[in-house]
Amino acid sequence: MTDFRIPKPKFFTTTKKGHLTLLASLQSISTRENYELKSDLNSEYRDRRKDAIKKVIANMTVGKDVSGLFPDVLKNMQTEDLEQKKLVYLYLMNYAKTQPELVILAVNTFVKDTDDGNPLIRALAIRTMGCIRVEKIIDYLCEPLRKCLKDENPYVRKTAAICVAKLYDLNPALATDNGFVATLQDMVSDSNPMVVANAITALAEINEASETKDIFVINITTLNKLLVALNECTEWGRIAILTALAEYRPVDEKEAEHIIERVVPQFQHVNGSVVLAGIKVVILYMRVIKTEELIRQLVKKMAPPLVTLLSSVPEVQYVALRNINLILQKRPDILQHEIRVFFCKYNDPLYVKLEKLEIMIKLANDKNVDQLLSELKEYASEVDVDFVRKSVRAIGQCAIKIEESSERCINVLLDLINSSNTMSDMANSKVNYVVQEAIVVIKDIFRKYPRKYEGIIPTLCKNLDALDEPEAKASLIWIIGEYAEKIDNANELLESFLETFREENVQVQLQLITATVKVFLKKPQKSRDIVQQVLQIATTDCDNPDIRDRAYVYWRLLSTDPQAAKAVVLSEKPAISVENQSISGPLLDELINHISTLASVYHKPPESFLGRGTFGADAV
Amino acid sequence: MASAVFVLDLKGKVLISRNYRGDIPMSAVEKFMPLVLEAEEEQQAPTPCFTHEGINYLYIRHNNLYCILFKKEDIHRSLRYFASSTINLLHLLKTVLALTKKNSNATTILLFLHKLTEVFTEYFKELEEESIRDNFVIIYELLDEMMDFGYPQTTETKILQEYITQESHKLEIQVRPPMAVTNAVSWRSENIKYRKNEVFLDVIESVNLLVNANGNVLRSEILGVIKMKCYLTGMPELRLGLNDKVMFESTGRSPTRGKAIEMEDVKFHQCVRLSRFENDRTISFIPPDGGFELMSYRLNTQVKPLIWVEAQVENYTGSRIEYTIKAKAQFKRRSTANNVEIYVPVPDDADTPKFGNSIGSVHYAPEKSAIVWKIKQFQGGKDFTMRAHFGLPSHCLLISRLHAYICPKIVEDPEKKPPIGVKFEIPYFTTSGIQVRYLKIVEKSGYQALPWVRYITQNGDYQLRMPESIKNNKMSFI
Amino acid sequence: MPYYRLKDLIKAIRACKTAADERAVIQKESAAIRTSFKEENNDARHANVAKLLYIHMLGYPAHFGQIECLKLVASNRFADKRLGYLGIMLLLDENQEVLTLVTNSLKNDMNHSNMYIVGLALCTLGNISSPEMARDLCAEVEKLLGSTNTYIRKKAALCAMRIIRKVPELQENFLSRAKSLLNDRNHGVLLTGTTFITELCHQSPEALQTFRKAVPLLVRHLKSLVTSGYSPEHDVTGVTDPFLQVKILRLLRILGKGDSEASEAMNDILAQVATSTESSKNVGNSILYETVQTVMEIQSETGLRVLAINILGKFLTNRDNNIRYVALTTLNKTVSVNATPVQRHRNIILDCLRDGDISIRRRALELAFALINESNVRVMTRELLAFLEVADNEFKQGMTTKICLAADRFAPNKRWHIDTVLRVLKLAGNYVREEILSNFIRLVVLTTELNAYTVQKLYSALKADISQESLTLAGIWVIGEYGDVLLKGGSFEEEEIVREVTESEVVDLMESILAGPYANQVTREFVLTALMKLTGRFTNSVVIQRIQAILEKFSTSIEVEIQQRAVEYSNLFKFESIRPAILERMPAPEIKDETNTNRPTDDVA
Amino acid sequence: MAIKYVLLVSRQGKVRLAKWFNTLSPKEKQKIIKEVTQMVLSRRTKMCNFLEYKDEKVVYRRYASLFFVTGISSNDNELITLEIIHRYVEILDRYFGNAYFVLDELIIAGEMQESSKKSVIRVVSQQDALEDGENGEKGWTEK
Repeated sequence: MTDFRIPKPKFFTTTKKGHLTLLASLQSISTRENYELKSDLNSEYRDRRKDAIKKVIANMTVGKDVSGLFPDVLKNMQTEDLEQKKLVYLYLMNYAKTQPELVILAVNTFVKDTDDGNPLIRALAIRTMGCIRVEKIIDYLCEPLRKCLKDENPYVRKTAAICVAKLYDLNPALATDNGFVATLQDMVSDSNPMVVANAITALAEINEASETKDIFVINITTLNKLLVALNECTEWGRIAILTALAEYRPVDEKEAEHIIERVVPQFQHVNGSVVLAGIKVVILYMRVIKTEELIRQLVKKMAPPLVTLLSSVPEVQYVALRNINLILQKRPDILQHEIRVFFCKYNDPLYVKLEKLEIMIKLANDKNVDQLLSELKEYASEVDVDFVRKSVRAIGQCAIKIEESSERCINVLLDLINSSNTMSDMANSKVNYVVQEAIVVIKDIFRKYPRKYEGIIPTLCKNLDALDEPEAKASLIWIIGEYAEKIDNANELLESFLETFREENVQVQLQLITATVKVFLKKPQKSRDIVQQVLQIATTDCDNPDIRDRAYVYWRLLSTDPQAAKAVVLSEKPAISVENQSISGPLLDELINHISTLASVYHKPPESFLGRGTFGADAV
Repeated sequence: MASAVFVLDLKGKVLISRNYRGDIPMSAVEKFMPLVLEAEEEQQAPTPCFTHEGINYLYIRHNNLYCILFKKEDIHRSLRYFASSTINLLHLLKTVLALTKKNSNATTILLFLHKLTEVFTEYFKELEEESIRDNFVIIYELLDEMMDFGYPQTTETKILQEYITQESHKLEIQVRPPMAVTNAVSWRSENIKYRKNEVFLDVIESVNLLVNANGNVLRSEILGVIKMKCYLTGMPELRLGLNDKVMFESTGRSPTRGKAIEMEDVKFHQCVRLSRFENDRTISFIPPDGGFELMSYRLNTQVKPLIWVEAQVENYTGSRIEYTIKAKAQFKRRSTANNVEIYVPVPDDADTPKFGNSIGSVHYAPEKSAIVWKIKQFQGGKDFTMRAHFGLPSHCLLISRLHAYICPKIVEDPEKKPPIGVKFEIPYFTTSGIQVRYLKIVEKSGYQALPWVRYITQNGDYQLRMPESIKNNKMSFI
Repeated sequence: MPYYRLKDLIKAIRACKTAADERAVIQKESAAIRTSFKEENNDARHANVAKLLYIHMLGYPAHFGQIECLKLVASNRFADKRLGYLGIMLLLDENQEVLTLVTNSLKNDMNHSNMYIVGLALCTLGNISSPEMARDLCAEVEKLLGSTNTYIRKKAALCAMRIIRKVPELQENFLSRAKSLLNDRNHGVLLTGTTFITELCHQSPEALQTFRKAVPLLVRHLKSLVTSGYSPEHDVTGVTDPFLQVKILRLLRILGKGDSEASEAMNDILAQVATSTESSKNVGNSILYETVQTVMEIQSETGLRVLAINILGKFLTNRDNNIRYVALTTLNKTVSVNATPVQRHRNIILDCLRDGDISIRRRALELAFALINESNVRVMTRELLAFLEVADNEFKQGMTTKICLAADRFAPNKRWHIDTVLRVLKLAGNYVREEILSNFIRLVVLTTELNAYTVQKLYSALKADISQESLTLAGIWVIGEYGDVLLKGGSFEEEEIVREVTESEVVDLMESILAGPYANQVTREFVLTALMKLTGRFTNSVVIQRIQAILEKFSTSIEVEIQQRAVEYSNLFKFESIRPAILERMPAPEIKDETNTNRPTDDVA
Repeated sequence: MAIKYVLLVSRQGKVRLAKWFNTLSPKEKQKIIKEVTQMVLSRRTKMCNFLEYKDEKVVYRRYASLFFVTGISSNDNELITLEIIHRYVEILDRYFGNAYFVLDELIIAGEMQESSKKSVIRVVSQQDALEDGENGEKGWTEK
């Protein structure tokens, strides 16, 4: 017998009479459970109390509200049992804000713990106090913090250093007035590398939050301290130091060179973030360096570690690829022989594949283009729609970038169009998007190499009916307008759009207007009517102000001076340039400043994705 | 820095979380899954970092397969993972996620998240929903110790285990922070004692290969690692000598035997003094106790692919598919590859497998949608052939027959085309010719310790793309 | 090869620790099943299909079992047929050609002597019938509608419903049989019969006319349900057959709509249901809810309508969110007919905007918009703008549209109107539909007296924020068109700060938009035309040369429209005599017919 | 008025039953399961049992660790749909067998076919008995 039964006992509880009881999930714990916990927390037996605390935390973990037990949990704070203490602290951090009045009761124990014989407890206490973001407790934090900053044990000191940043975040004035920030500045010279690293971390954060931005200024002495600590501290500490170094502007070429020398060994670190932080320092300092030979050497040194980042976990590969993308725009020569490294593997996550494509295009040159094309062709027959589209587009970009390859690229694109068409005939399937994508890039190839590949126009026009994506439609319409003299039925092709003009996408409408005007200027007899109609619709039926503007400009032009209109509209256009596709100079420079951060991943300046999301023109 | 860290299950439910900075609403995590799904919906691959309403989401996906992939032990299994991840979300064990409000260092956060899963795995053997639930106390402790105010702190499992353990609480004496936590040598504790001082060195080279469908090698690269197991007393100073070309060139000497090799990029364990290496290519270090990976290196060399595989596929649409696979060992006769496994992808819905092979064993592994051809010992210079035959589901036949007069249009999506994968191990052999020239051990107590060295070459990410199948449209009725 | 029994398979799958293990178990099992199918193993087929259906439920492919299900159905054993039909319903749908092979089996089984086998065939047809099948088996179903067996009759009625949904012209075949269904004494048949007739009436006016005659009969049925005492077979917490009641109420609604005679005939029973149904439990409320909707749609008496609105008022104050939700939904439907009684609940409705439950928020929002009128437009807009600031993103586009449309309709004056739309653009400029932007620009152009005010407002808005696309576009266009007006005084006061403004600063603004991180093709298009128009509004030749240089820079743009504009505009400088005329102020757009532009075209969501 | 689909989903998001009454491609079904489950699982207790999804409504209810989820048209009666779900649950609670077979006796083409609980249980049991009888006579091993 088939068994699709739902195991009964697991899901339903039945009362004695056989009635079904429905169990609802509980967002807060039941009264009974609450009562039991309360009594256990106040039990005379140590084990029972501890078990109860664990249950409270377990409830907290699954998202139930146990804030009601605050006073009872608090009573268990004073204990020799480290595990219990940690749990109570954890509870405090979570619920302090809900019971600000009661937190005060914890202060005594905290202060006492910062005096404990065991450094682990001293550090734990100061770390936790900093995390209790309640106004009332801050005042009590200052004395213990002062003590801990001078603690003999580096574990306590490194924890206290971070605590200063916590305090500053809550109350900047208090942190400054009590001299904590100054102490932090002294701690950059601490004998212990971990303390140095945390002091730098804290200072960098405070500096960023400060209004004056003068909290953390590197000078000759601190610079040397940093360079010494760099080789001694943990991977995370190294990142902090390297990030601080990247902010520093070397006084001259010599100093830059000196620091670079100390930074370059970090390229060998196993932690990819250390490597990227090192690369960032070197790239930024290269702005100061004028010796061509040195720059050449440095560029050479950066390539292998960048390539090695691609053997990292996929998420880090992604960040690395986004950064390599930026670095390549700054230093196009850096990975010129490494294009194969970026070939896509079957098991690459899609987000990695897409980034690799971008980079392959940036690295394409006349020597590797053949191989690249055969790869791209392979990708264009894959399953992921997005990947296929971008691969087709990349083929077009190859053609635009490398003149020698343009013919081969066009042939590959034609192959794709033809094979997609045969497949569509057979299957009526969606492979059509390959054709649409191909038409979009072919339009760009036409604009790069005018009059070179016009022979294929009839093949393209055959697809006009099948296009349903605005960009592809707009592209083909542009081709029809631009080459109207070569297309016998150009006016008819455009006429077919008249009826649907109002429903078309704005970009299609814009191209229709321009194409119609071009056809009219080239073949006035055949197309007087449609140009009239199109301009009429665009100026009266359309609400879009931009479309109206365009149509009025043409209208006025045609009615004032048709000869001038010809000269204005039909003039030869310069070949398009690929440089316009990449990030603008100033933005690129800013993003290079942010290597390895989110800004470098998004390719957007930090202001654009932080805060409330507003971004004023004055900020540009 | 990170504002908060979450561990989520595959549906996006929070298993455990830690709020480090209190500057974001913890409810922001509820937006995470819908945003990821939305991205998938729009045919865009959800990326590991994205931003939404001022909050940045950085996450990694962790499951058993992922671990395997990056330890490079079982390439094919991980391939399968991607090959058939039509309902991929179901196959992710869990997500570790960090949120931040600032323009934080993305690389650091993502690596930290990986480190977190690594530490959890080393602590609990398996990182499962259950292990997280059962160990929530210790996980909270680790989260507290490994990150402070959103900045990574101590992430070395060995050191953490010295003062964060379930057992430590049972002792009456309280644990203290080990010196190593803050020392310049943050990876080794003092007072380590061994009766017998020994060091084992494994030089393992993994060959990454990518071959296109026409049989052209697109990429071949060697990733080497030197793994060590150190059982040494005290605080020993070690120095490792390799036949490193750059070192010989810089010192003007030449290698005593064999040739020197040129490493493209070297990465060291944090115990190695990087500046020293930069200066004179000396690899000097105080090792951690026990096993660790001392260094890794990369070589871009056009070596002949060690195991070469050619496939010929004949597809009789709607009835059967036939494979002819040729494998060739392209290395010297005196070497032998052990435990060779060749994975040939077949359609997901293949059935009734039949094989013909002269050597080794062949079986159909439906869970990988592949044929697995295992050859225990594959001597250099030899080549072998295997044939396989599969049936395809009868409905295809029926449908195509029906289509002939009912509906001439078949909706056919392009197929996924996974590559052939190969696993192998060749002992006593390195492709690059790397050699350990010496390992000097100096400790103030002055003991003697002998290093043991082993060499091995194995497959890394080894992919040969499948050729187009020969379509045979002859209709054969049942 | 491991041949699991279904139970073993389930056990094995449940034992899997990771999704990857689960997948491996299933793929191995699937392969074994495929091979067993190939071997035509008749004894194993039932077990294999059962496993396969389980595998299918877990989300793995099982298409290769389709044919096997057909084979099961052809078997003589009931167990095989039962599983086979289940498999067909799970693995096939009307779009698959294989389904045509099922028709014959269905036909045979519909004539089977065992009622359960007939039932299986009917159930399958009812759930997945294609139009072709509907045609082929129509006669069969018609015959079964007259079966003496209630079990078969009730199923046949729903099959008939599916058939006419797929092929409406087949309904004639069923009309006479359908009438008799309403006289059935069996609740199941009555229930499915009512459902079927509802569909018939829905589809054809003729059927509607025919069944209006059945109103008294339906009223009697309903009355007996409402007044009958406890009947154990159909009782749900004290209410007799709520499922049937709801179905009858719905059919009455269709029959009473637009027909005073029919409405009149059901008036009393509706009043009775509305007053006597117990409202403390969900069952009762589900009937009340249906009743209210019927009352609102038919031509009911005023007293009855008041009763209905009162029920909704009571619903609105209910603590149960389900009840509040349906109240908001229903009020939405009534508000278009008569808003006044709903206005009374305005505050509760506005409160619901802040409810923690998105379902409630969504309904409340829709209702809030429906309540806006001349007298409350200021206060309602203020509330809604406040909500817009914190609203979920998915709400924003609908909200911006509706706020602007409400402003169009009820604005007390032009200044308020412009301020309101500006505020919308600032708060949610990335969630504004194209026509709202066009409407705004038309408003600006037509309100000449406020041109200076508007262009200044937009100028300083862009200085503060260029991340809101529609705000940016509006600003670019208005500055381009009225650049001369903006500069007229050389400075203006904005929130007590005096802002200097010069020609070159305006160009700075445009350039920073182009260089900013939010620039896209559309903004670039707007900027190029705006800059060109400014050459006709500005006088400083240095500034004009600067503009010319910017335009030239884009003449190699990869974006085809941008390149075209840049080249054309640059060329235009060669014809200085005609350039000013071509760039003159653009003619004002025509004011459109109310119905064209002011109709809300989108839901809030 | 019609139910478009019935889903039974565990608290962990695993599908235990899926029945579709309108014709959708496997891809669309997967998408609905994924998205609707996601939405339903993230709801809190006090919230109403209705969700809006595309142009449809989702009516769901939780019973212990199982979610019963249905999709209905936007003008359907949400409250009675809850009662239909509850009716289904009640029958499953009484009858220990194939959940699909029960559903097929309760709903056809998205519409309820029987309002008597007893009657549904009776016909399902009788069919089970029919199967058992066959198995006996043929010595069917699997049960």
